Amino acid sequence: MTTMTYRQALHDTLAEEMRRDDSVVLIGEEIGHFEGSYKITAGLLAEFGPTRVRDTPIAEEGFVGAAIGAAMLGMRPVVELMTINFSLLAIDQIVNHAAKIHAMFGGQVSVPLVIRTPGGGGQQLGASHSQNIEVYYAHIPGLKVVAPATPADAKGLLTAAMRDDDPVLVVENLGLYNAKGEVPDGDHVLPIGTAAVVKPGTDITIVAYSRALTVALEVARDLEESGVSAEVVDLRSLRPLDRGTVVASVRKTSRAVVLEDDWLSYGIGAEIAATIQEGAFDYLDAPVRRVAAAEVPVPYAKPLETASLPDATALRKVVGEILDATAFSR
Amino acid sequence: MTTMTYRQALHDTLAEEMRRDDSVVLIGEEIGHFEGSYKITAGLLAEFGPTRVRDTPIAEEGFVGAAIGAAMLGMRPVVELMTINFSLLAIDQIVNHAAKIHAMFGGQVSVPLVIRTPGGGGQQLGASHSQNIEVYYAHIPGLKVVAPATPADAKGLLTAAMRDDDPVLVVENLGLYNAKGEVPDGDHVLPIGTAAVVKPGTDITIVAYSRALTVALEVARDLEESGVSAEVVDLRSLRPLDRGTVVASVRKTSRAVVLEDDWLSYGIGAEIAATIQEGAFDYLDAPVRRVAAAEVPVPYAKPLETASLPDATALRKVVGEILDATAFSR
Amino acid sequence: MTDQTATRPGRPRRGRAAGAQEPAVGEPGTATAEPAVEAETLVGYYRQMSLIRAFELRASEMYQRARIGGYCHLNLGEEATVVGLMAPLAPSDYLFTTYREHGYAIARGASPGRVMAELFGKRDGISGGWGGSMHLFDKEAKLYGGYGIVGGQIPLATGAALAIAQRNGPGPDSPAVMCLMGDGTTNIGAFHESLNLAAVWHLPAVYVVVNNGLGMGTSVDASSGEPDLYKRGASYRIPGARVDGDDVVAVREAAHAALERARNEHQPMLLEAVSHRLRGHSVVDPARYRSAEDVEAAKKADPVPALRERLVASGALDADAADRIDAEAEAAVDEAVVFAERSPDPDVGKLFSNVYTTPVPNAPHQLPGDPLFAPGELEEHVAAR
Amino acid sequence: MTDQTATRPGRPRRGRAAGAQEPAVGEPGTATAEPAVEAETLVGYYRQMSLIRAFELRASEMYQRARIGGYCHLNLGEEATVVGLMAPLAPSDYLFTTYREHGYAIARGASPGRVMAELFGKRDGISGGWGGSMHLFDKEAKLYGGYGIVGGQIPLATGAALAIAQRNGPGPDSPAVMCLMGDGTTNIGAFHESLNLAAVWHLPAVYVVVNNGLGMGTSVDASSGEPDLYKRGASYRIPGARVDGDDVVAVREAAHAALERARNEHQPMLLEAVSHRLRGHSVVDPARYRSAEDVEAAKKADPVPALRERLVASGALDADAADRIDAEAEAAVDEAVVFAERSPDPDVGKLFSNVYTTPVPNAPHQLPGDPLFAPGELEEHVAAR
Ligand SMILES: Cc1ncc(C[n+]2csc(CCOP(=O)(O)OP(=O)(O)O)c2C)c(N)n1
Ligand SMILES: Cc1ncc(C[n+]2csc(CCOP(=O)(O)OP(=O)(O)O)c2C)c(N)n1
Ligand SMILES: [Mg+2]
Ligand SMILES: [Mg+2]
Repeated sequence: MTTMTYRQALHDTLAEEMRRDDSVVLIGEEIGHFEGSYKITAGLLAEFGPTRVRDTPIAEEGFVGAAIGAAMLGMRPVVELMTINFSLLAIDQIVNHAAKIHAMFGGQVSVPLVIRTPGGGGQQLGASHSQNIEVYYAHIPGLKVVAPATPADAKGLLTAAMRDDDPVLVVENLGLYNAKGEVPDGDHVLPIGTAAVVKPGTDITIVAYSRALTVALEVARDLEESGVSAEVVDLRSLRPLDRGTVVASVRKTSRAVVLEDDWLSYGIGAEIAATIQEGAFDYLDAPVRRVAAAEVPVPYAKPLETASLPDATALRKVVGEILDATAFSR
Repeated sequence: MTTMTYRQALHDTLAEEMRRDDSVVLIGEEIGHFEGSYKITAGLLAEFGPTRVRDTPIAEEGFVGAAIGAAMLGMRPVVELMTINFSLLAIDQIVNHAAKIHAMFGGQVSVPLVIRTPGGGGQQLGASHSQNIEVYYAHIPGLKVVAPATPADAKGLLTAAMRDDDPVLVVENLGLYNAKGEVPDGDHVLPIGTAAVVKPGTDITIVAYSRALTVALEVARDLEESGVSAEVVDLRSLRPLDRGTVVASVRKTSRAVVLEDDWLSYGIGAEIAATIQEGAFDYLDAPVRRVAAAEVPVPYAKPLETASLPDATALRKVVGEILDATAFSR
Repeated sequence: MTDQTATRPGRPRRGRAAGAQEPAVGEPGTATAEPAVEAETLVGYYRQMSLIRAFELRASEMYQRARIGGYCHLNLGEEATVVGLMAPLAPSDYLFTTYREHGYAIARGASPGRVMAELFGKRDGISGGWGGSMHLFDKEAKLYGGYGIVGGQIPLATGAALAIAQRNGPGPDSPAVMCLMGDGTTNIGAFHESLNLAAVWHLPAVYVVVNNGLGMGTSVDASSGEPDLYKRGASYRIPGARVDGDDVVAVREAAHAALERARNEHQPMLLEAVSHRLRGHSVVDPARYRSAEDVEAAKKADPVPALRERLVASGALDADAADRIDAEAEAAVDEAVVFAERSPDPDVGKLFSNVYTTPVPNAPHQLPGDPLFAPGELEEHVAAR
Repeated sequence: MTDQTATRPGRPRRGRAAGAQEPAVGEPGTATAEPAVEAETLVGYYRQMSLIRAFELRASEMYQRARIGGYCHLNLGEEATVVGLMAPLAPSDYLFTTYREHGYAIARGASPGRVMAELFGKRDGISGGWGGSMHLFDKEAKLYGGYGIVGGQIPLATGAALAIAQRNGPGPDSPAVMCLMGDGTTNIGAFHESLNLAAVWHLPAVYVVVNNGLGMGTSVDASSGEPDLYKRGASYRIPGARVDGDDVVAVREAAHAALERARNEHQPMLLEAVSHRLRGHSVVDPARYRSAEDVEAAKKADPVPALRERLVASGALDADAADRIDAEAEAAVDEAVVFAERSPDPDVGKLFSNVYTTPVPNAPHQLPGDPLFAPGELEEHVAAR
């Protein structure tokens, strides 16, 4: 184990896999010369040269599509999209092409492509730069979507994504790049499609992923001190979704809340709540609640932005309401 | 009341509003000279001329964005996107611009824009041409999204959309264009943001929208004959979502199923199920079920396509399962 | 711009009058007496064109008879362009096409039976019945897909060229990529982004605009600020050439030159073939928006009878031999239909087999109406924890 | 291409050597003695440039002091381009900009205080605190927004020009639209689609590429197949011109010509202003990737001291007067900061007021953690049925 940042874990994983497999190429805006908007790729141009670390013009549809085409010929491109907001410029290539090519052509060709991109609000970047629209990709058959919440998972899931023969979207988070944690040395691969119980508990299940997991764990620790045993489930993978792990947890705790950074209506949490009520109907003591962003274009001004985004306080409040509604005695 | 097709209702509404308000302009591919891919705009070029019925080059991002810009200056553009699949080429303009411009600039300017576009599978159009991705737009604050299921609603909701000062997406459906129904004469405006109980009932609530409503009503009629009183709720508006009408229905019936043409995971039905379990928790006798498309890129071959899409048989089966699970005696 | 090997365009164009640079090089394919070896080759081209013609007419008929569903776009009128483009393409080269592609698949060597079976949505279809008319794919023939999203194929083809450049240096052995698109498609963003990438990355890609004069019902003049489409590489310093798409040899020569350059120099090229669409945009389009003259002009330019007449006139073929070729084409298409009819439906039990290449846990497999959890599944899960 | 009123570019370019057509018209702004009226105007320009310089330096400082959040991109080095572009823009014209836009807002007449307040996220900010540095909007000044998505403003500006064309015939009274973009932005699809629309629809739009040589860290040569960016209108027959962006008068003249053409003929134009970025891409970028020469060249070309020197040399301004102008700029910026500091935060209670213009039932209004239904809401609903 080595303690490092989420950024470093991503960086090292890219470097490791590039050393291991020379069909891996990195493609994206400002990833080489500039060393990456968020410096994930710092130093890689120097080590691997400009054909394996390709700076692109500003042309998301073009270079994402080019990465798909290169993948169809057996390259293993890893694309960096500067933020998930800009993925909307390339979504036709991702959804109408990368996700469909294997099936639409009867299984003749694969698209071993990784797209890495950070979501995340709370940085005062304004409405068009603060979105968490991972649900767009999670909805699409043919894609795989993971959202690591810790440095160790960043390594484990990015490695899995890079070794997978299908298009995988790796949703990172601006608010996590500097987060530190222990990372296993050597090969570390987490299976895409599995969630994890990251903190066991008996009284309530908190479901989260990506940055929200950090908040969920913080609240769970506080709850522990006040005599509430919260189980925290990290989804890790949004497609495929590991419904079983979530439902099994709620069958045990009888209470559930989802913490998510995206907008409430039609967000990730909607699917989680729908799943839980179907899979744990007879076990639930109260409705599944969702703590999500207010449904406004994210404002720039700090007080407005703060008011619109979910946080530990909101989660604590909702946990309290669920416990009260179920007459939980603390 | 006049009986007409859904296509005719859309056509007449466009013509009516264009006569009423000369700031209305139609913009889209093949809407003029070709008279529309699905002939909604047939004859309008002849009546209104080429500046009010603008054929465009194939450039979805460009002409949708241009419509937004024109709307910012007070025009009232109605864009036709040939199918919702192609909206992915323009989604950056819709989500990152149209939806945000009013809020992001502090309320100084509005975007009175309508985008009309059909979804719909089941026409053997293959994976990239058969999607129902309305959830992409329903998720976005700043947009309004309606999905009329009948000719009358097509008129009522398109009229409302064209008189609204915000960007409104009108989701039509390839499978509905030839559907006939009675349409109120004269002014007919349905409020955006409201659902409707289109068939009252007491035993189970079927929630649907767009083409699926037709199937829901067919099944409800059959159920009636076998002694089951199904209430059918047409969502009509996906954003804002009229949660109250849905929940009130389920509080009465205690059972609910959603029929939707999109993919199951993270689809429209997820939000409906999440809403019902929160709003009618103590009233529900069984989990809310969803009948949705199989999670595969939609195949071309008819038997595969049919297997992948939801239909009356699947809905009937699920209604039966819910009734059985709740010991409903027929 | 250099490398302009264009010949006369097929019809008068706004661009001509506007002071555009005129193409430099001569007009191949206008001679009336064919040298022996070329004659044989030409007969071969005629055979291919006749086969494509017969195939497309039959496809139209089969569509009317509801054997084919969805959208169906034909190469009728474009046969000389199709065959001329495919002739110089090496087996190691990659082809990316649009949804208007039956002819390309056949000219590239796919069996008409497997193409027809795909249109019928059958198991032996070239894409296993998953793609249909718009989505033909044949890995062996390096036909890397027909695509239904206008412009969607252009970034993909560019990426294929990137993969080649990543592995091969330029030279006679380097594969190249040919990317087809329609005239209307040059107006979409993906065209711009892709050609620019090909230029700055020095990719072995030949972008071919099959200019049939129409994008559905819209003319080139109405849709393109620069209607001389071969000049639209200027924004990327990509040389352009225009060729008469009704002249199979001219098309072949132009494509050959572009492919050689792509191979030997790893530089992209933009080739415009001026062609015609004999019928509607797709089989269900009656094309009422077309003027009588336009339709007449297209008929007049029809490259299939034109090549036949030329071959007969030059003595390369007598009328009987020509009839025989046409009859063989018909027979091949008869056979294709029989093959397609007899091929079984795809296996509904394999509905989920093509979603992913690498299996992962929890991949969804519910059919519509299935519960989220199979009976017992959750209990197992709880027990396993 | 016609209408090339370009002057020397600011730096040697690959394009120069490659046989590109050289711009035709002379080199305004190189004279050393100014006619009296022009001198006064020039002093006015200097006043604006000095104000923008002071504002941007202060913005950078305020960012370091955490008074400003998010991304913050400065016009440092581009002041002559900014002021030259804004000078001929009529009050009835519309301006669409990028996220690098403080200077434009100020030159267009917005008060520095309201711009600074926006950067501070305050209620009196030009966008009410909702937009921040990247999203300035001033309806009165017809500054129709700064946009953070690269290229996102280009279709919007095109649509504004469409609205104008829909309402006004061409002529001296027609408004025009100016759409700004960076050099790197010419590579994105929206550029292509929009310029093509402007061409086929004959729109009164002037597209201006502010070529500061870099898109973040990427050079024009590395990103653009045709690095002579003003030539990229060729794909649409849109004439292009290049101008020395360090020369405020040259920029003004070129912009004036383009705007007049847009107004009088309802025809688009592509104008490239060759400029410099003095610092990093945004205030947090140390720009380590830049070569010492590049940084040196940018410094040398700095248009603010250059204009000052020129005015002092020509006698239009003495050093004291120049100092006074700079001091006034500082004072104005001091005032702007005070104004911004004193302005209240936006009202959190109005979080939902800007989502829609037309109110509709059931618009969501939950804060994070709120239940879906307010207490009693559902009961009311059931009762109402
Ligand atoms: C992005 C997108 N927009 C619109 C369409 C609908 N569409 C299909 S073909 C076509 C016209 C294409 O014209 P052209 O490029 O000239 O090719 P042709 O059909 O003439 O071969 C259009 C608009 C589409 N498939 N994809
Ligand atoms: C679609 C999109 N892709 C990427 C970015 C990130 N980005 C912001 S500015 C920029 C560089 C733009 O360069 P240029 O057009 O030259 O303008 P400049 O910043 O030099 O003024 C990039 C890549 C973005 N905002 N939007
Ligand atoms: Mg065409
Ligand atoms: Mg720049």
